Amino acid sequence: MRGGNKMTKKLINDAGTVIDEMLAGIVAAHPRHVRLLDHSPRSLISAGAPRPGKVGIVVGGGSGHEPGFLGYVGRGMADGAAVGNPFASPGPDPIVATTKAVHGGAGVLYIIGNYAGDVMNFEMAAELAELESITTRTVVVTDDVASAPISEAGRRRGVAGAVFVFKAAGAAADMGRDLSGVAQVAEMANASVRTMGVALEPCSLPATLKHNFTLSADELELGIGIHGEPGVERGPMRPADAVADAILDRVLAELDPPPGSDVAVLVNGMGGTPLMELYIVARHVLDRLSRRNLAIHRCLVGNFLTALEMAGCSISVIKLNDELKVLLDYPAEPVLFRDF
Amino acid sequence: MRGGNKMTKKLINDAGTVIDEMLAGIVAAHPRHVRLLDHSPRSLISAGAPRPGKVGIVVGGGSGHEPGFLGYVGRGMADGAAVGNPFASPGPDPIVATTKAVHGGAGVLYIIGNYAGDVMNFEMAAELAELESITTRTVVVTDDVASAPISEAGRRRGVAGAVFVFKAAGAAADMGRDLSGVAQVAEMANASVRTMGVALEPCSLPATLKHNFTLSADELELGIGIHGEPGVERGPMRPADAVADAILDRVLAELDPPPGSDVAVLVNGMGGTPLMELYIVARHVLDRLSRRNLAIHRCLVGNFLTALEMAGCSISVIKLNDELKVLLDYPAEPVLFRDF
Amino acid sequence: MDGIEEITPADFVALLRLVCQRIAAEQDWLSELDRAIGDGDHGSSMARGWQAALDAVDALPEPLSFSAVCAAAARGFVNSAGGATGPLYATILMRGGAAVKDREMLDLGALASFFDAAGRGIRERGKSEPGDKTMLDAWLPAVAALDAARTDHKKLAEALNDAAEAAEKGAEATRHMAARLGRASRLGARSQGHIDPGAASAALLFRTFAQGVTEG
Amino acid sequence: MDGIEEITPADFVALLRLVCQRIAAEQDWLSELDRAIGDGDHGSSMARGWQAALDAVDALPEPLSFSAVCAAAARGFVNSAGGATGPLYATILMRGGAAVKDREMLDLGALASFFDAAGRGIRERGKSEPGDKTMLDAWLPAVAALDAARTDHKKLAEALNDAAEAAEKGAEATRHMAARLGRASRLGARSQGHIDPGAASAALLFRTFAQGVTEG
Ligand SMILES: Nc1ncnc2c1ncn2[C@@H]1O[C@H](COP(=O)(O)OP(=O)(O)O)[C@@H](O)[C@H]1O
Ligand SMILES: Nc1ncnc2c1ncn2[C@@H]1O[C@H](COP(=O)(O)OP(=O)(O)O)[C@@H](O)[C@H]1O
Ligand SMILES: [Mg+2]
Ligand SMILES: [Mg+2]
Ligand SMILES: [Mg+2]
Ligand SMILES: [Mg+2]
Repeated sequence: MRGGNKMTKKLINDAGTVIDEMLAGIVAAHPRHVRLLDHSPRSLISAGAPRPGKVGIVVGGGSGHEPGFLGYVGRGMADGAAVGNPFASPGPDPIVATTKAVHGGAGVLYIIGNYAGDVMNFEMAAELAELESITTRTVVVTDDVASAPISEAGRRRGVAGAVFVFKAAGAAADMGRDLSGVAQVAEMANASVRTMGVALEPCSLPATLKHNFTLSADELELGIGIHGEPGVERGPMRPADAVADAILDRVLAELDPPPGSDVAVLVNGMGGTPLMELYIVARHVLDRLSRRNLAIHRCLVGNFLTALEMAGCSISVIKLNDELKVLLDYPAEPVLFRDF
Repeated sequence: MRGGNKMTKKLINDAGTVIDEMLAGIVAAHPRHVRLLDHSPRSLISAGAPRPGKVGIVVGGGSGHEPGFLGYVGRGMADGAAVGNPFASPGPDPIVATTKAVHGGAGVLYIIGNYAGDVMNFEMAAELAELESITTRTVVVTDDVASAPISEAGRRRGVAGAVFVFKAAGAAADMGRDLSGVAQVAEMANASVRTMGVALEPCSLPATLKHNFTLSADELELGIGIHGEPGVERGPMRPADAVADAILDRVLAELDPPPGSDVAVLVNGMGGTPLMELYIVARHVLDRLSRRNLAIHRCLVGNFLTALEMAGCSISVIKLNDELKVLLDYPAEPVLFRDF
Repeated sequence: MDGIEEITPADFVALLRLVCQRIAAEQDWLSELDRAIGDGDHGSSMARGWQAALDAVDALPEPLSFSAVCAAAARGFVNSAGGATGPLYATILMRGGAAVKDREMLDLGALASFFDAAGRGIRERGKSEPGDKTMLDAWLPAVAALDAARTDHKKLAEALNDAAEAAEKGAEATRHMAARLGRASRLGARSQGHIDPGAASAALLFRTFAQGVTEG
Repeated sequence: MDGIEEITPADFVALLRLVCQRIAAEQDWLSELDRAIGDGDHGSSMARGWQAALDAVDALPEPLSFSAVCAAAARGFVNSAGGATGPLYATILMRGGAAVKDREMLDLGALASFFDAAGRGIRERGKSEPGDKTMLDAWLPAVAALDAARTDHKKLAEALNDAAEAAEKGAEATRHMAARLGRASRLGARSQGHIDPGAASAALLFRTFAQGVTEG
């Protein structure tokens, strides 16, 4: 059990400089793939951007979700990321600067999670970009089934399913679709994906070094948000298969993919959970989907959208049509996944 | 602070089945890239193995280091992995079965960490393989400067530097070198790399759910092993740059790369530390190496060889000659890094 | 400023500085509130935002005007606070500033229109309604109290005291809200029993204005 | 088996079963010892190894021979225990079994050669020396005690009791070792003050043999 009043430990120098130091580390480690804007140090730009005639894709949001958001900058995915403080939306200035830096004349698509801060800051940025004659569109990811009933799906949070939205939209943009075409692809991906998460242990912000919630030694939280927002049920610890079932029950009830159809799956670590556990979960998820006679087109397992050092995972399932299959298979080179 | 007598929580079903379930998850998620042997369920084999005429590479060791060992199976790296229980060497049977499955007629190279259990089990397996007329060579990775003085470098533990050894040897084998040539490359990589780690928080085995050591709220352990073996100094928490300096001081004192030469760097997470912190550490490491007038040929940052959910990191630096540069740049497709 | 009935731009900056100090002092409590029903950053976001707002204001050339102060503070705030608070307070400051942009001094009537315009800005930017368990639930009662005090010809200090009391009551009332709309509803019944952090910090703002004007 | 002077293969299996039970019972303690200077798995490795050894032995067809029992146990152990203990106990069982392979019964002399050959096996497989803070530091004193008991014409039960005492003393002595060689030296001075887990479990093995033969 973590939690209570104890201070956490982090490999940082100063809570006030974590983001700038992280960004400096990223460009130092991957200088051929990304750069920061001189005049806007919270704007991470793909080495290939802007590409004339290509729709620019800007992602962004708070930090602390790494490789989330900024890690998806790279050919075939996002052209730039506006980087906020830990768990806090970037302000309009870095968003506008990123927008201008990736604008190749074909407009810019914002893909963000459905959080009041992100929505309002990107809205302010879009108004400012419009003043500079850059057309933008915004797609708000709302894949978290735990955060609102289906009747209010528009209020749902955006969580790890965003990875599929980035991938599909990034491929469509790279293939040369226009702004409304790319936005349509992103909307389609968002409408096809459902996610729910679980936390076993909390996380802590660099500024507070305090756990942002407390779970007792035999508790877990189903439906947790990627900032530690409370979920739908705080209940007793249970086996991995039962956890996966609790999540899949809700995800599949809504998605209800017909037998014989294709899906892709993401078993996403929240930051502090070992890969061993994620694959144990993946085994049961894939087994259950296969028994439902679904074809697993692709399965991602690992840390894709995290909540600092939170222990837990989320499971995303996306229903695929032929177009989405092609888009998910399209090559991409996101900067924080360029290992070998 | 973690530790003391509290039980940890894990997304598992049963401590006795974690490895088999993890392996089932891996092959279910990546069926086109790896398979398990029917008659030896702890042998993970690359889809492309055996390749006639190519030296087979078998890695292995205890589990709990994922993506360590088994994750490096794939074209251009290892042909197979023998998978042990958490933090425990596999026995000779799965090693022999893996050896036979990847043997393409050109012999098999074992690359393992320097742990009594691994060394003895692979030695027993080599004796058994010899009986079946398969020639093997073994390269034992000994990169951990914290685990013995330089005068007894042969007794040092193998830690994250193994990733460079796998990469170099895997490329050499894929290029068609013979067994002694591939072994020589692996020895060269091992001789060129130095690593040291640090722990902020302990980890716990599935079988015990107890932390394997305790650090108080303001302590860290320098020189920690990837199983939580005690390090060289238990001292007060300090800023990330100071931690990196403490490690680099020892690593660079030994490696002493001449100004103007090329190095590659691995800032490796121990499992529970967010990417944000690893890049903060990477920033200082790269900065210090650059100020020493070294060229950073490549920098890897992330979880490459973990210790379950341990919080902390290790820093590896490898001195590169022209041959190693080519080998590290050679394409590779390790199964647990095939995200996009 | 004791007993003063008109606020100069310099007074206004002094009041904002008091808000900044008060928020910094209550930062941990505000984050604590946000931990219960949000992501635990409201205190640090507000503290960072106000600090940046004041830094931007301090960099302005003399002479100060309300609109210059508000524009600088808004821009400083929104690019530092992050989160929902950033654009909301930027909107508060910009809309409030616009409502009083021709004034050289703010009397009670002008201050009331400042806060009224700000409140309408919150609603528009946030697409939120009273009862959604947000800062609006502290803000709108305070605006109403200022209006009532003006009708009653109360003194500025007294009026701001009424506003602070109304905001505090409004914030306290969010404790029992389980709004159908807004962030709180995501938590269902579990959001009940917790004060909304944005409402709590809005009440702090009105209380600080009241104390600042009263005590000078 | 009280007072018996000769051990049949069935007795031997019964003794191994007692060892298995004893190790299982002390599993947590052994892992605790390993947590202090190693990786904390010695108890679970040993428990798993002995269970697999007994499972393999139980699957053997009758009639049992020492060499069949030892070979099956060795193979079961090494493929389940993992870690250093696997090949070491596999070597112990194989070398010990080879030393008594023509016997139908083990008297004190035969048992002494079993343990002596096993000890030499440990040294070869582990490339270790006495004083390295390993199981050897319990094993070799026990072998020496068996040898001395044989010279003194002691009874089997008494001889095994001597061996167990010697092993326990040997294990206890590892507490003060800070060996130049071996795993312990990696920790430097910090390894001192802790008993070696492999020495502790070896002492349990000898103690269980002694009790098994004494109490039946
Ligand atoms: N749409 C909205 N309209 C009005 N106020 C809002 C809205 N969304 C959030 N708030 C206010 O912002 C507060 C949260 O601020 P903060 O924690 O700084 O931002 P975030 O929620 O992005 O972490 C809430 O308590 C609420 O009062
Ligand atoms: N080279 C060696 N020679 C003899 N005994 C050894 C050797 N290496 C380890 N041991 C013994 O094995 C014990 C550790 O066993 P165990 O914890 O099961 O394996 P591991 O060290 O692989 O985790 C040590 O306490 C020691 O007694
Ligand atoms: Mg926030
Ligand atoms: Mg071990
Ligand atoms: Mg918040
Ligand atoms: Mg051990």
